Amino acid sequence: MDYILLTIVLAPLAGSLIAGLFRNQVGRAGAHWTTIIGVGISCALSFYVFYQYAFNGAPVHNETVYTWMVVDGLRMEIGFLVDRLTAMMMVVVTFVSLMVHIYTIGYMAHEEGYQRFFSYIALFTFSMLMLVMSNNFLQLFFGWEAVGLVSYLLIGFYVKRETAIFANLKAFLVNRVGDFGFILGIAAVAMYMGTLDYYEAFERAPALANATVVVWGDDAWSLMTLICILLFVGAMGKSAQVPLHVWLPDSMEGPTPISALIHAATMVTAGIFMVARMSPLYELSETALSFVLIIGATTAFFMGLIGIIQNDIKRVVAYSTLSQLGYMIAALGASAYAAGLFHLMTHAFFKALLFLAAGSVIIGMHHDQDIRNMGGMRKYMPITHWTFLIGTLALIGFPGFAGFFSKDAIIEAVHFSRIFGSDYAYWLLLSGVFVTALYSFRLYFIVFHGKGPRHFEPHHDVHDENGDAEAQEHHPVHDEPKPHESPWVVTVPLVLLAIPSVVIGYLAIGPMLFGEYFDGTLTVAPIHATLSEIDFHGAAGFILHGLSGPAVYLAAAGALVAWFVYTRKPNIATDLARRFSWIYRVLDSKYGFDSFNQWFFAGGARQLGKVLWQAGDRAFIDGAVVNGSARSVAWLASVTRYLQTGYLYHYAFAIILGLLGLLSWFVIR
Amino acid sequence: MDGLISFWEALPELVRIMLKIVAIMLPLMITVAYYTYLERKVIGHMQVRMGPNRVGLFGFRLLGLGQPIADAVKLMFKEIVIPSGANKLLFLIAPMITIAPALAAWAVFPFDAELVLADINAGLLYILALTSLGVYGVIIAGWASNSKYALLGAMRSAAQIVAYEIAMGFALVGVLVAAGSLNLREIVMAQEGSLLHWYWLPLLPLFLIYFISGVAETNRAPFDVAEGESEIVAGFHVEYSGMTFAVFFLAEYANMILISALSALMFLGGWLSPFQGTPLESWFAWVPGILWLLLKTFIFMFLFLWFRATFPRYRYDQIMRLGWKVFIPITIVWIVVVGLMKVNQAPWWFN
Amino acid sequence: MSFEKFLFYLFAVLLLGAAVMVITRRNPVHSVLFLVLAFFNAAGLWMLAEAEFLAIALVLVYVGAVMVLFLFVVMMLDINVAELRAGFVRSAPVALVVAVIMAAELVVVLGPARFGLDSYAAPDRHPADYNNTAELGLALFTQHIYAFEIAAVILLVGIVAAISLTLRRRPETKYLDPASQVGVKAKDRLKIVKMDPEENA
Amino acid sequence: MIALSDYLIVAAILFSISVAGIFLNRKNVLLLLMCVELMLLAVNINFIAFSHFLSDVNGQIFVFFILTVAAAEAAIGLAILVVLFRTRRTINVADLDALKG
Repeated sequence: MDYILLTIVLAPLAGSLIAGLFRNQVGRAGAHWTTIIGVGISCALSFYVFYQYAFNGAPVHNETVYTWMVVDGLRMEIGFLVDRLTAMMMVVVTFVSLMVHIYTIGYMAHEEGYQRFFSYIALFTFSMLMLVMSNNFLQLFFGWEAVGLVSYLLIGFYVKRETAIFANLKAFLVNRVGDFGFILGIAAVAMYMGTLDYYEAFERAPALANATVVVWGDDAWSLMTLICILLFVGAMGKSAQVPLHVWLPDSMEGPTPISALIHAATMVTAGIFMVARMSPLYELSETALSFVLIIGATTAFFMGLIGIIQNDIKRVVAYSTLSQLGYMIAALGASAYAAGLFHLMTHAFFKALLFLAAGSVIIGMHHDQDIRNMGGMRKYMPITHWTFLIGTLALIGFPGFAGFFSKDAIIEAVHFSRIFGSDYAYWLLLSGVFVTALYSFRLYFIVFHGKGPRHFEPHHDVHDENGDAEAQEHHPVHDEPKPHESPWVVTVPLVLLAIPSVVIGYLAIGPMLFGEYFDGTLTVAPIHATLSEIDFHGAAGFILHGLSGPAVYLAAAGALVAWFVYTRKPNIATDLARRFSWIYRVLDSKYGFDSFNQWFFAGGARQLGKVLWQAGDRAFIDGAVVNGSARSVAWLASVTRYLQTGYLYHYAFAIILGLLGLLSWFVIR
Repeated sequence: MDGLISFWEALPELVRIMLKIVAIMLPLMITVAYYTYLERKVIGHMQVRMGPNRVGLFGFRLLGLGQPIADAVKLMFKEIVIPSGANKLLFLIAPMITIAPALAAWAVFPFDAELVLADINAGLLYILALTSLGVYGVIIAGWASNSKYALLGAMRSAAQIVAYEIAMGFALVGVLVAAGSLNLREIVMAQEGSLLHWYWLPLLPLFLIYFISGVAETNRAPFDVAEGESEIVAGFHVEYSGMTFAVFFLAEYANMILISALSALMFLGGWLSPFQGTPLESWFAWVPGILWLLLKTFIFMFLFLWFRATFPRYRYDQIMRLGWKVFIPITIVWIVVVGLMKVNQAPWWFN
Repeated sequence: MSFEKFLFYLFAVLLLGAAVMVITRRNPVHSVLFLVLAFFNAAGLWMLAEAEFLAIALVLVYVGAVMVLFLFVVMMLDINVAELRAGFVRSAPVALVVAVIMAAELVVVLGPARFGLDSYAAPDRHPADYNNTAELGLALFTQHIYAFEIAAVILLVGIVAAISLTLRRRPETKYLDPASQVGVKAKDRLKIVKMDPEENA
Repeated sequence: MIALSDYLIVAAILFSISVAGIFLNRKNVLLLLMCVELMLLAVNINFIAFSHFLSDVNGQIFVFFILTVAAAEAAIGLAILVVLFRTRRTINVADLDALKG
């Protein structure tokens, strides 16, 4: 087992290193073949591991591979903890990653930095596997930061595009905020539990359930709450929860495969995975759970709203991702960890599918991403159209599709939750279903229905608006006036992802949510056991049960409204936008998070920097320390130079008088 | 005889020491005086002329044996001219400083196995220290004369003396290594055995260097550039006259005798009979040791005169070169050789 | 007062008197000569303290070598004595005060109260066959051999430094090389060149 | 009998005289060097006296090394002095102030 796990982790790393360090030697084909083989091996072995755990009931594997150092009893190690949760994550990560690898061959066919890209995504796969397979906080943090690094590198993949640079900088900075909380949380764990190992920490946690700690002032905080919220701050950064979500929409500056892999399917779910993994800790703090629940629900609804008015195809999907992540977080807050993870899995498939399909559309549109220029694409790109539709249906929760099971389970679980904020969350989540359907079908109808795509000329303007003069270089000549279906390397992953998007929910809901799949992995306190209150009589019964709930009808309503507004009467949308312009403005400015950040944090930082620059650097360091020390040395020298007369006898006198003084002291004493 | 001894015993120690000193000094001064006479005679004969033969004693010509006394009387009655601007005290002290070490060195000199004024342990060291003082007289005389010739002569002389003193000292170090003692008496005893046990053979380079350095030390020809009359008239004592000059003169000859005697002591076995270890030894057993010593000393004294008569004067830079670049390196090398011989008990001197 | 004590006081008084003369003489040559005198008397004191070897070595090294060097330098350098004496009278009171205070304090510290005969009895005289040189040599070449070797190196460095400091190459000096003069051959002086007779134009 | 303190007092007075000498002859490097030699002599007298009264030959060893080093020091010092005079035509300490700040 050890070797299998090591191979799973190291195969992508090897591929990455070969493609990255020897990119000139291996060439483009070499790069994608090495990485795909690496990730393919990893994927195949992951499926094997998953099979062992899910069906053969293999025991939990928790072993240390390498001890880095032992500091005052604190062991810093590299080790693997593999159970069913990990196995599921491994399968999701490697499978989506493999799909994206294949897809990338087509998507990036004409791009520069082809090898670099493959090196990055293989490195990402390695990092993500390290994250999910870790058995201790240190390795978790390593993986956490490594995926962040790769994310940063890939958002800024188009290094010559200014917006990409800003976007990756933003992602990096916002993640720093989250990671600061995260490392504080880890530090708290290490400090109070004296270990970095998961299981040891979990064993010691209950004893500390009522422990308090004084952070500042005189207020005693519950230790577990503090730890959980600090760790969750990390999750908020990585999983883009309000108010640390602002980086995710901008991360769409990266190539589309990245949006699919990192910013939809895997990395952003690291927070969910982490919280689920830490469920034994979270169950000890109701406050933390409430915090998680409220943050998740807020994200789920309000980020969905923004999606309605976005015109960039990838941004719509990105806001959808934010919203769906909010659902998952809310599920965690309601102690329905299984539901959150279930949604994580289904979402990984259908959101990756949506992103890749959107990417396919973008390929068809010759890298124009503005949906106002699109329309009627179903005629030109049938496979893309159908897979996109499947993804959309899965997303809005069409009964029987993957998203239906997971989302309904979440809503039901939150509905049954009794912790603080659960009512607020329930209503927001329920409304979110309508919003989800609305923006999803808006996108679908605008892109695939209606009049044919507008002429290609305008997209230059759009790109120029984005500050992208470079994109033209890749498509200087439009010898094909009409979009066409993407190559097979693009469509095959779409089809392969579409299949689980449809069926995975039906197949997996039984064992994962209500079965024994997560037994022993997730810890749910009895009073928080919301999932168990849902009547479950098989997947089919769940569909029937869902039909009796409001969610399905809200989704249908959303889809209908979208159909009516965006295919029948397009002017309604503009009318509404004009009439409720303040709402539109609020949404268009994304609730002002960016401008607030810009004003408060960036401006504040600039002000602070200015103050520090003026007072600290120029006045204190330059003035007092640097020039001041020089001046004071000069002054001191101008005084002491009178001591250095250059006359030998003056020194001799000084020595003699000193001797006399010492002698006198010796005598008088 | 017994009365004499008891009288001697009855004298205070200080008086006894004084008498001993007189017993050494008186013959020495006479020797010095007649050494000057001998020099003139020997050189005269070497240059095929008569030398002094007019001044006799008590009305008899006697080969001019009265010459030294006449010279002394003449010098004693001459005026002592003190140059203007000269430092009078130093000017007068300088000759005394010059002659004092030459006489004081005899204090530790063993004339026989028993006949020694002060049998001190560090006798060799004492002699080294005293000979190193001779230079002061020269320097002070040159400086106190307030004369350029005198000062330049003094500087030449002093530099030369210092240079050769080192070579001399190293040569004596070789002797003391060989003998294993600083006591002069023990040094002689260490040479016992035969003529071939004397240190002239194992320390041959040191022996030659010691004697040549001695010639240079005493500013004698061919190293007499300090008073090279063709260059700087009479050197450091150009301003001296009368008795002060006489003292310098005496000092020079006393020093020559001292060097000769020391050479005899350290390299030719001192008072040891040259027939030791041969069948002839018993034949000459009646000869007192001091006679052998005087004989050996006389050989060296004669060499001084012989050198003067035969060698042309060295140039000053050649003198310095010889001292620093030839003698000192040779002595250092030979000290090492002597050390090795001593450690390995080289036959036949050291086993 | 025993003879020994008389000698001690004689040497001590002469030593101190000579030292005073050293520092007060107008002419540096006199200072050097008085310094020589001081060294002689110090050597006498050392003799009294049964340090015969060092007493003689002091005379040999200092009087015989170092002070000769001093005399050389003093005599050879064209020193303006008056200039160097400037401020002598003015600083005399200060010097006197400092010296007196220092001497008084040192005497208080080192005086008979602490180091008198009561505290340190005079050691027995060594027997006549005692060899100070041998004892010193024994200690020097066994216990202190490394220090001895280091001292040797220091002296070597001193020689090299002094020579290299004062060595001057004087190209204008017309130095003769007798060896090459003697070794010269006739053909070095005269060179016979064969050449064709000049042709008539 | 001569006491240890007698030696020490002689040395102390000698030392004080040389200190006064440094004050008096501050312009003359030669005299300064001589005063330093006098100081060393005072120190050596102390060593010899203690060596004698404590019957410990190590004091004399010290003197031996001090003599050695002082000889080297004097040689180099005088060499420097000669070079100095050659270049500056003076040994007045007051004129040797090239290092003055």
